[in-house]
Amino acid sequence: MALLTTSSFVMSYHFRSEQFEGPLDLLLALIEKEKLDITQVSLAQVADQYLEYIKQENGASLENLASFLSVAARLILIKSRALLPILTFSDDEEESMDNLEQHLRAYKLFREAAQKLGLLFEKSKAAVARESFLGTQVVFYPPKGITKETLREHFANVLGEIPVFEILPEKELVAIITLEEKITTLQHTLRERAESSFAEIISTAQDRVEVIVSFLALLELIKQRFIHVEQKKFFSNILIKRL
Amino acid sequence: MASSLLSALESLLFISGEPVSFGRLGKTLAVSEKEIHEAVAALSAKYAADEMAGLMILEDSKTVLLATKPANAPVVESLTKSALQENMSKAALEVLAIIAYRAPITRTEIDAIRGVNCSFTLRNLLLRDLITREGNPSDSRGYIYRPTMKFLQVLGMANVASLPDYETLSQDERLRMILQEELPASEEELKDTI
Amino acid sequence: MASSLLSALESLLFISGEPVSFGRLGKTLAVSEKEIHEAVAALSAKYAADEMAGLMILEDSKTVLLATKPANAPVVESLTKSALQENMSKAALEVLAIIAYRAPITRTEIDAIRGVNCSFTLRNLLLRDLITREGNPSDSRGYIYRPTMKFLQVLGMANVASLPDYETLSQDERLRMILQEELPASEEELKDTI
Repeated sequence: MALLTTSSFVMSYHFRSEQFEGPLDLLLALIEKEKLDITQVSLAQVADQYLEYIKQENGASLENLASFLSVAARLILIKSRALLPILTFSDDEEESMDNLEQHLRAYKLFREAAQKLGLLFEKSKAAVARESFLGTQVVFYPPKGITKETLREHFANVLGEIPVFEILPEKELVAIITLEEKITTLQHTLRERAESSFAEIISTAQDRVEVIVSFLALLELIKQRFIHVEQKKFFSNILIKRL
Repeated sequence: MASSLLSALESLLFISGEPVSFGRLGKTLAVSEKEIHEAVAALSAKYAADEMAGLMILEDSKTVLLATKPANAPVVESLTKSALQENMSKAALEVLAIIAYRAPITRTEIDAIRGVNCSFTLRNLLLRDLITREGNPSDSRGYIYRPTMKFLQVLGMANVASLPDYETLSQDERLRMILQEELPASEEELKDTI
Repeated sequence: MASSLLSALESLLFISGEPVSFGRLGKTLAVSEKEIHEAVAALSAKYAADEMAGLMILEDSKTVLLATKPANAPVVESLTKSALQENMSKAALEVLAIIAYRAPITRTEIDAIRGVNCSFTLRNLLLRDLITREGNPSDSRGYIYRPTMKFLQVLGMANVASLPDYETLSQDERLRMILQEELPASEEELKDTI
């Protein structure tokens, strides 16, 4: 049974070239494209397409990669539950699956509200205000007790508040690297526990995101300690047995 | 209501030009904030009922602004040779919608609803004066966001309650659940999923 | 007379801070000067007859101006005083400090440095005579801002270079970063004007 079908589904060029505002935007677009309602079943149904999109976009070009991966992990849970009813999930995991569905519904409300707002911006006419205190005489009124030092302090404060934009991508990168490191460690211990070879997957993976997404899929299941995975070769069906 | 109070209120709103708080109006006119709210509502109704009036009142929870009626925007813009037009990206519209319907709201909550980090979009909207931020009383490092009068002005709207489906969206219970959840983008959760 | 003409006239007079000529009003509203004279007379009579109105029309042979009714002068003055003479907010002091350390500076740059729109604050500083603005030679729609000489004198300085740590602070790396982010070309031009 294939958890991640990489070749069975090819998305249209149009879909790939579209810019998504984040994982929820992408997920909604997929569900709407299939004319589905927001349910666990439809989420399981579009999970592959979602993962495929992340791979095709080659990760690095996606802003908010960590957010995309976090939703990917939830989708993998949902998909594995749909495929393997024998699996049992912890309360936390059940909650995180239900939450994704709820979250998507809530996000949809605002995405629709944003579309209506966009139309309003296009067609509405403005209410114009006056410049404040027009016609008022200018009167010299310096702040009481102000000194050069006051200005220096306030200017230094302003400098301190300037956002350092590089922090954002860095933070995300750290998250991804942490993810990779953990996967490598887990890979090592799992190799002893499970019989399948993860080294093979890593060696044939096209990029880092593919490695991460593939492993997330396998690890989610292994984490249950109910299953054991085997894979004859990369891109072949993943064989899953109950332990 | 004394007609002199309405007259004085109109004078104050006219001269101020920028949004004035109900508190400051009350203090200046030596009446209670409740009376100011009533007077503002009366003036607003007077403008709305009078087809010859060219003015309208915009208000949020704290402040009031006098502005021209949207129907007159074309002549006003031709006189001032400037137009309040805004080109809005999809991201900007989403963040703006979330803030307009759910204000006051924190950045963490906005990020949570959209499932992505919104800091760039927020900065852009702040610079365009469509949203405003203030310190968050319950988190000294964070801000809370609200729509501005400029937002209402661009839409020619008296208040946010005139937005489509305002009642439903501003009250929606599902959001409370989402907002109680962890951020999908947070590092913590990513680690948990491994 | 069409009520829409009176409404449009009120809107136009409202946003003009200075007297507008009958000719310009007629042109903007696409009606004859005679009709404008009649409309102004009608609006003036409407204000006079309405005790709730706080506005009045001042006119000479060529121009018209909208103003507040004299009866409300005391409250208008009290609002103006409290708005302009109250203690300066943190935001106002920050904008003042930015202008002092970075003069001459455009509004776009001030906004970018603070990350929020500063138009109301700038207006307040102008009215308090702490800053001046002049047309921007490289952008006809914008202004450039400097501290007033009076203000520098209060601080006991002849020019901004005497501010503490002027060299280091005014050239801080973070400023260059944030200004490049928003305005790739303008910084060079600005330096040229110093």
